[in-house]
Amino acid sequence: MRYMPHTAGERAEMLGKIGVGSIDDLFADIPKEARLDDLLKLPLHASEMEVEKNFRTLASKNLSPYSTPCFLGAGAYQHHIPSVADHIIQRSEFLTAYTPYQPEISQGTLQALFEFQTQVALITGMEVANASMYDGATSCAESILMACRVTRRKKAILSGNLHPHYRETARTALQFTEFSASELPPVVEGAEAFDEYISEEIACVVVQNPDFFGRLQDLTSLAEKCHAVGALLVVVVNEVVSLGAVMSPGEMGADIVAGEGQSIGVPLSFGGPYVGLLATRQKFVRQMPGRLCGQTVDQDGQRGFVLTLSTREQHIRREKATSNICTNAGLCSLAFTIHMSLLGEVGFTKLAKLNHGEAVSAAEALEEIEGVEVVNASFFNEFTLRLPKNAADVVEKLAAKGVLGGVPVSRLIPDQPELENLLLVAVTETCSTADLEKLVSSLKEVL
Amino acid sequence: MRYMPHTAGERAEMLGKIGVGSIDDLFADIPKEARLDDLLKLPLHASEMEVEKNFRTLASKNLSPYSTPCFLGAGAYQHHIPSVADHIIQRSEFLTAYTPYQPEISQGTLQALFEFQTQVALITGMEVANASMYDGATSCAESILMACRVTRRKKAILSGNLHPHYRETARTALQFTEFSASELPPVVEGAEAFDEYISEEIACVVVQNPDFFGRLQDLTSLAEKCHAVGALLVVVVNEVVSLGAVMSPGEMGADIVAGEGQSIGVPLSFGGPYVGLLATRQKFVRQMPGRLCGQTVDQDGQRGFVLTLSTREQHIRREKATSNICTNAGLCSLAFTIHMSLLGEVGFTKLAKLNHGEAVSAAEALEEIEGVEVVNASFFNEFTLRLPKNAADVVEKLAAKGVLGGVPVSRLIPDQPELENLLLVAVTETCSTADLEKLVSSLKEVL
Amino acid sequence: MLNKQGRPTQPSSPNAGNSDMEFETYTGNKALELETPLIFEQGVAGRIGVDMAEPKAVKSRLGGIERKDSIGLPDMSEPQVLRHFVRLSRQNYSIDSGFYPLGSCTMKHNPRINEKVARLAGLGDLHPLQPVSTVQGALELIDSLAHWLKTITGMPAVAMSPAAGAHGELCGVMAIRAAHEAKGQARVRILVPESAHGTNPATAALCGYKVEAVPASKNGRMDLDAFAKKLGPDVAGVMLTNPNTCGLFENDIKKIADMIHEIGGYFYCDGANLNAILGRVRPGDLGVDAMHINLHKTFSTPHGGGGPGSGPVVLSEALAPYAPVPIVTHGVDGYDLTEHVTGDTARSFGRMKAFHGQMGMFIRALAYMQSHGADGLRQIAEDAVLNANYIRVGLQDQLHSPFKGVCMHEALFDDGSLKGTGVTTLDLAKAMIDEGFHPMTMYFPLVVHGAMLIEPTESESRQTLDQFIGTMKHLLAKAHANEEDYFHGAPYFAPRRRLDETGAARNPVLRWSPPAADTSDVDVTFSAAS
Amino acid sequence: MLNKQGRPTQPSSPNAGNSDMEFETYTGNKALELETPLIFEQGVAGRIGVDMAEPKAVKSRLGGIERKDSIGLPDMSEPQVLRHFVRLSRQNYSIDSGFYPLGSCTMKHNPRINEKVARLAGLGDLHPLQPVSTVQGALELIDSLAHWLKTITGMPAVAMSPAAGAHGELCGVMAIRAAHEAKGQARVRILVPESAHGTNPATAALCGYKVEAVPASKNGRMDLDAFAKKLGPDVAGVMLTNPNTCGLFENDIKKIADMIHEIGGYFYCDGANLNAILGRVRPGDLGVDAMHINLHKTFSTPHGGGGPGSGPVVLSEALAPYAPVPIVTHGVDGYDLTEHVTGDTARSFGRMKAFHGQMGMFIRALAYMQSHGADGLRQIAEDAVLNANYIRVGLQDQLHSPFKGVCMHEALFDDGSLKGTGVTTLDLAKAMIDEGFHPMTMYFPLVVHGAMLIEPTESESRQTLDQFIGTMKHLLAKAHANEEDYFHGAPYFAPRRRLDETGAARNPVLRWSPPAADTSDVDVTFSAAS
Ligand SMILES: Cc1ncc(COP(=O)(O)O)c(C=O)c1O
Ligand SMILES: Cc1ncc(COP(=O)(O)O)c(C=O)c1O
Repeated sequence: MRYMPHTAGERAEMLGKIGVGSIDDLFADIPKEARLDDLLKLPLHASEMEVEKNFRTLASKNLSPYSTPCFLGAGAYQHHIPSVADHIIQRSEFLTAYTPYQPEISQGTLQALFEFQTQVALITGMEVANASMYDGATSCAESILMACRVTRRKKAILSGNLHPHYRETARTALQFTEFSASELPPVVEGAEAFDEYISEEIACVVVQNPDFFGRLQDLTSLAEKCHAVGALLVVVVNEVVSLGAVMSPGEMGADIVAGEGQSIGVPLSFGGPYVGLLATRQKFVRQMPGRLCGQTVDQDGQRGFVLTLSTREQHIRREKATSNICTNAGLCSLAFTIHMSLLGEVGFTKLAKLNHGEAVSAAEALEEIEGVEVVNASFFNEFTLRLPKNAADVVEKLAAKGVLGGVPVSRLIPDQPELENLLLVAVTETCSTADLEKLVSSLKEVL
Repeated sequence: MRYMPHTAGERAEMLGKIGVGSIDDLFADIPKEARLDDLLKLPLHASEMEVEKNFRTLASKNLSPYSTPCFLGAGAYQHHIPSVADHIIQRSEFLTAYTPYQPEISQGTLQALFEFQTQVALITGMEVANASMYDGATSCAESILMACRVTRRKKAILSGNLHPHYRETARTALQFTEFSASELPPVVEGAEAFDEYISEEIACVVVQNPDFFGRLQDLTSLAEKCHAVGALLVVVVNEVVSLGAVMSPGEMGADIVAGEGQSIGVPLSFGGPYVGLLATRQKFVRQMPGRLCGQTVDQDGQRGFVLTLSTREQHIRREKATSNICTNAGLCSLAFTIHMSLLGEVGFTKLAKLNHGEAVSAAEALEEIEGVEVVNASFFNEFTLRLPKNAADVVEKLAAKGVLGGVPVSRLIPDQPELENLLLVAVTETCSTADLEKLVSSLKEVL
Repeated sequence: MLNKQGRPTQPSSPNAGNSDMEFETYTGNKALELETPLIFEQGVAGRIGVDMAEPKAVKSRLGGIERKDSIGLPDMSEPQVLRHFVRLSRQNYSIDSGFYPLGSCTMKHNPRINEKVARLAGLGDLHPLQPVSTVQGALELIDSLAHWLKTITGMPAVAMSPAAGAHGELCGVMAIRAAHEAKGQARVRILVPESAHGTNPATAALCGYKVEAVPASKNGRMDLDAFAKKLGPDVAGVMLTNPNTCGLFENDIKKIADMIHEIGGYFYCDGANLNAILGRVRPGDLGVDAMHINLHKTFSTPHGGGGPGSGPVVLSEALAPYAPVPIVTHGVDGYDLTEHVTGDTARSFGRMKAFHGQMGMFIRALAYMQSHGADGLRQIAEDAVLNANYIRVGLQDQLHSPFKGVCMHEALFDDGSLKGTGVTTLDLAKAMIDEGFHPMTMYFPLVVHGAMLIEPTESESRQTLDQFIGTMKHLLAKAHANEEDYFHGAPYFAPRRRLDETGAARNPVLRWSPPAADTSDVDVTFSAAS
Repeated sequence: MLNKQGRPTQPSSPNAGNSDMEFETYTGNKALELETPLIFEQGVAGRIGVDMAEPKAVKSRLGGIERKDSIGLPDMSEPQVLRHFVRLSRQNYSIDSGFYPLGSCTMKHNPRINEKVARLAGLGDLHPLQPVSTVQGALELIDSLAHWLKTITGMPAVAMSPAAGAHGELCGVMAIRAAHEAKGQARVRILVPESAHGTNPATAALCGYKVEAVPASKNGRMDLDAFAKKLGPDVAGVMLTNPNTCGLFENDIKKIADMIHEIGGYFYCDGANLNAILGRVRPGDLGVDAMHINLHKTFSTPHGGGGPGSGPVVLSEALAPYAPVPIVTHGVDGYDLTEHVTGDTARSFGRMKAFHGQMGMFIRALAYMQSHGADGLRQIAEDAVLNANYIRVGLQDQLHSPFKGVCMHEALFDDGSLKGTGVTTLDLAKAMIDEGFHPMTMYFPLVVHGAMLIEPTESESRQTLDQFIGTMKHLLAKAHANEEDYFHGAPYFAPRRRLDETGAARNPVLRWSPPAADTSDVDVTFSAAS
């Protein structure tokens, strides 16, 4: 087997040095009755050539959004990833390094993390950010737990327009804790009625911007209402590119920002791995979950970086830790950092404008279609269409024509008749004019 | 433009430091009448996303041999390239380094070259090899010039079964020199009549093994005949994988081996870049063309490697150099070295057996077809079929069915009626049973 | 072998040692060891690293919250960014460049073919919410990975969505709690051995359980009597790592399973060390109810400097009904996805993250499994255990083992043999850095003093193990030759000497701030570089 | 800036300098600087790095020359091979890791998108002898690259097959000789300036011409009078580099073209320095008859540690008919290929290599051109020249320029300012290595003493140029402060100190041989490593 260096001869010699007669002697602690004598009922080892063929075959059974018009969003967005980002994350020293617990020989990973934390803090308008969480949904759940610890309160309010997967993930994470969340119903048009829920019991209000339906809102007054009762405002962002065009959560008064960073540098990859962003105020840092990279100096006085404040973490604090997270989204956060470094201020803001421009002109083209209506007044690069028909059926018909036309709301919020005709349509810089024309014409055909 | 760091402001400041008013002042030496004021009539700069799209479009206009049964050879062979080889040659430190003229910071490239030279010497059965030539054809031409220098003679004999491109390249390279070559006619069946040509005037005989038609021969007696008159035997190998199964040229008495290394680690890439191999006896080394890497020690006594014997080369010897070659096939030789390191003795010989096994069973299956005949008695992984019809027409018809069925001899040796029905068929480890069945059935249909 | 010439590996000079200044470089670089400032110190406003089309001029529909002030991101060109990260990468150690014997982390060879197939068009670029009719290959892939995992572990079910090992623990313990609650039982305690990884107690706490630590026995296993004493009707389950974090197989594991089942509890097995037993024993045959599998350890998806990982959880019949959504199913016309808690999944405890799991890691892990096959998987366990024991025996005269006898995939030593030398486990580790080795896991598990946990994995050649053993012997001899100063000063050759971690925690600087605001003592020597 | 703290960048130690042994490592490694033996010293018979199917058992048709004896290749596993080459790579400098101001070599940014598109299925995997009907996209690609090259140079034709610059020279000069012979003329001399690159005279010799060197004038151009004197009816042509190897534009180039044409000769222009004039002037407007273009310089296909390159040759109407085959043509149903010397190509001088040219480089170069566009190409020339002049002016007080005034893409200095310091151009270069810079081109061109030819290219930022200038000033000050010993000892921090090149040439060891046979003094310290 190409991956294992020992020859039969070497194995025999090594067993001799160890002083046992056979390899079985090293497995003697396994209860006899449980030992396996035969091989598992699985295929034998395969050559690289065969393995590659197997996966090409699997790939050929999927419709690649890269080679077909794609307007899917709802928490995962197709963006162009610069080749430099994918090249760098394949560098042996980044790809095959462990968590940087030995800072003397891990400055590459550590400095990149410090840059990542700074970029996340800057775009969210917050003071500090951690070194990543699994994804946006788990980051959102951890934010709620964090808010409860910070405020020493037990109740959270979840916006009805928070991404359904995020709501379910939060619900799941909270269910066995001393904390709970009340969830508002989805509101497709008009404002959500938070006021009646906001009280001294509340640890935090969790709201998404742009929300699940694509709508943008100014959260300033909501933040003030929260702060007035000593509660925190947790803002969720799952299309971070929007932050290049709209006011940052920090500017609007957010206390914690939970984000999904996939749009910057991370491939769609059927839903994972992605990169969870978590940013907050410096004063809450000791209640933060996840790893933190900090700046320091070495013995010679040279600047260097280390993982720090680990007394928050499970490997030191065990059951008293702020979270159980260990492995996080390291390499995805590196991809994010590289892509964001390439974009810079000029590129990031331009990319956001480009996305909004494409989305607006797409909305205008789609509104033209008989019986099709854009539900939300404001949006960034994704909006909700009300169709004259069941959106899920329409999407299937479009797929048959080789168009990935959008995400039916019912895929994420089932069994709600009033939402069945709603279609989420995302438009990024990857959508060409031809793609849009294909969507419009196909939609006309299937409606 | 993403590749150029200067901003307009920086450019202005730098011009100021230089002490000129405008960029044009730096181009003042260009004759006025020739200066371009307007931009060239070419498109403006394009984003990475656009560029990638352009090339995907071009690629979609080709039939990829990877995704279709392919039996093409004739000097370029489809083999599986281990992913490690392609990964390593993309490492910044190998991909973007220059020729290792500064050995203190080029040991990576240099040690790999030393390993390459050793691998080439070993598989060809020769004492030394150089650091690569452009490709097999130019290596062959350089070998003839080298043989003439070594023997101080002016005439070479080229086998009629030497790859036509190699013959034409040699003819072209020699035409303006004091040297010349007499070319024998192709011999599809039976032996070539070298004897009458071998004399005291001859610098070398150039013969290919396996030859253009795929045939294998024992060259021992030919070597003896050459040596008897003080001439050298130059052996050309353009399917190096064969060396894992058959006697090496060195064993048979070759004085110079000119090879094409593409089969090991180098993609087909529509014909280039490939890697020319050139190996010979230690005593001829000072007449060798191309770079040589040698072992030495550094100031602290540590083993290290350097480019050596450069007094043979153009940058020192100028018009008296053994060749004008400068840039060679560096990265391709690295890919070769990596792939060969992965194969090792066990893998290289097994790969050769695997290829021969596939080829033999393919030959047996094809011989079964009514009117189809395998011309040559012996072969490695490529043989010549005599078809009842014009081979070029048959190949076109097969292509229409999505099968790359072989190379018609007439593609390389045109205007020879007696060769028009001959088809070269190569079978490597990449050909599956299904591929072969498809070829057989398609061939039956078109014949 | 010892460097025979006795050559100094420090740069020698015409008049060596008579002045430090001799060797100062102006840039702070040292030939191929190249410094690079923070990107924020390199930007020049107006540079661009990504070209793109001009935005369409449209009437803004941003709802009146257009961003007004600037963000503060640095502008760089593509070559600058590329060079910056290439230089950073060169300051890292990695499994590709050397031996990485981190106990409990299973740092093994990461095949490149896995990276290649993960990037195939039609796999790496799929959107998670495409109609299932357009992702049949992706669902087949997940289903076949699930089949491999169930076959290897001998368990009937697997939850694919957890994002890492700790997330898998959460999944498993939630399933346990859900099962108890379904029976109307409110159990409050979970038993966890002292030797357990920190994620175990942290996970139990997140599920609202009280964690009770069970001490280790003299032979490095969980103390059975202590365990028995703690058992009771309010115990929800036990979280046991096997092979355990001392590198030993819990030989009473079946008894432990029976005991926990007897009181109506469940057996959670931490599968981080599955590598040691692949194809030799199936957790399903040992009474396990739930176990996470770190695909980034046992099945070699690259650790990436901290992640991402993937932590599928295999489940017993008893716990399977409580598995989280989504679940891949076999529909009438091909594969299907159940994404909501309804019908068949009514008892599911919920959802652990957005979408379907770490697909990118699934692809790599499946490619890794196919490459090994049933024969290769068993060979992995055998060679991993062989290598660990080779090191154990190779160092047994120099290093003190807290527990005698054969080990599994990792060899555990304590700092007993360093007593009186003034050299600590940490000092020894830092000296190993200069020798070109990544240190072993240190001070874990907590049950032994100054722990050194060495996991060579099956990827390493005998030559590497011999060089490692030789180096350790050399360093230990040095430690016993009163060269403690040398150890306290190590490492000498790394990009940085030892870093001030206390200072970092006391005055946390967690982000770059514009110089004005930046009060910390920063070395800006290189801010003009590259 | 100077390293303010005045910190030693050498490893300091508790008792620094009092003993070399202090710093010796057992392995010879230095943290991230990792040694690796030759593969031949690492193999263990029976290991395998590539799995493959079992060969079919067939009756051999090898014609009785089956290989009998073994080859002697070492057997290694995949992880060993990967680690070996990763370690080797880390001993290299590269443009990705730092500034590479090699005059005449144009070491510029190599975009990764070019690597990506070169590997697309349907491009990188095409066989050169597929029916043309199945490679229309490939032929279109070659045709469109040809269009860009002709437009940029203002020349009517281009031969695509040459494999590198020198090969392109051969192509151009052969076309010249073929043209003369077609006119029945047997001209015997070719004029080449003394400053020319070695490939120029070597090429002329390969075409059977006598090479006559033309001296340089005081202002670094070809001496016109000397040139005029050498002209005559037996002169086939002149090979002139423009901008020339002194980094200067041959301002009399049109006159030179006229003069050579007057006597019936042809003007070969060495296009290695095309980067400096992209979009500012077209060689076709200067009277050039043939010019090679190093795609691996001007159009950034990676140099790969020595190659591969690609050297298409643009040709004037006069020489176009003699271009080598193959030639891409526009057929009735799409693109076609003329692969033989017949019909329209009857006057072709032949074939230069197998197949159609360096397709892999064509793809990268075209992607590079499309990325820049007409605007970017012109910007390349402007920034390259701007950067070179910035360095010229930045160092003019410290380094002596043999020729005054503005330069093009590279700044040339001689060693005049080192006189009396005991420090040579080479010493200075080796000290630059420790500072993290690749040395400039040295001792070329031959027309100036101790030449230093500095080509920054357009890829480098002003910060990098400033750091380079600052470093050079620092080193020159050091040289003038009698620290010549420091320079003679440099480099100190590189993987190797200065190597014994004389010894290497005197007793050439060009390959590894089994230890028995190996007589050379080899350090086998590390043969147990990795
Ligand atoms: C024994 C053990 N359990 C659990 C974990 C946590 O796994 P992960 O880091 O994938 O969350 C680890 C990882 O270090 C471990 O070693
Ligand atoms: C001026 C000049 N001419 C010709 C060449 C030869 O080009 P190549 O190395 O591509 O053969 C070079 C390359 O160094 C050069 O600098």
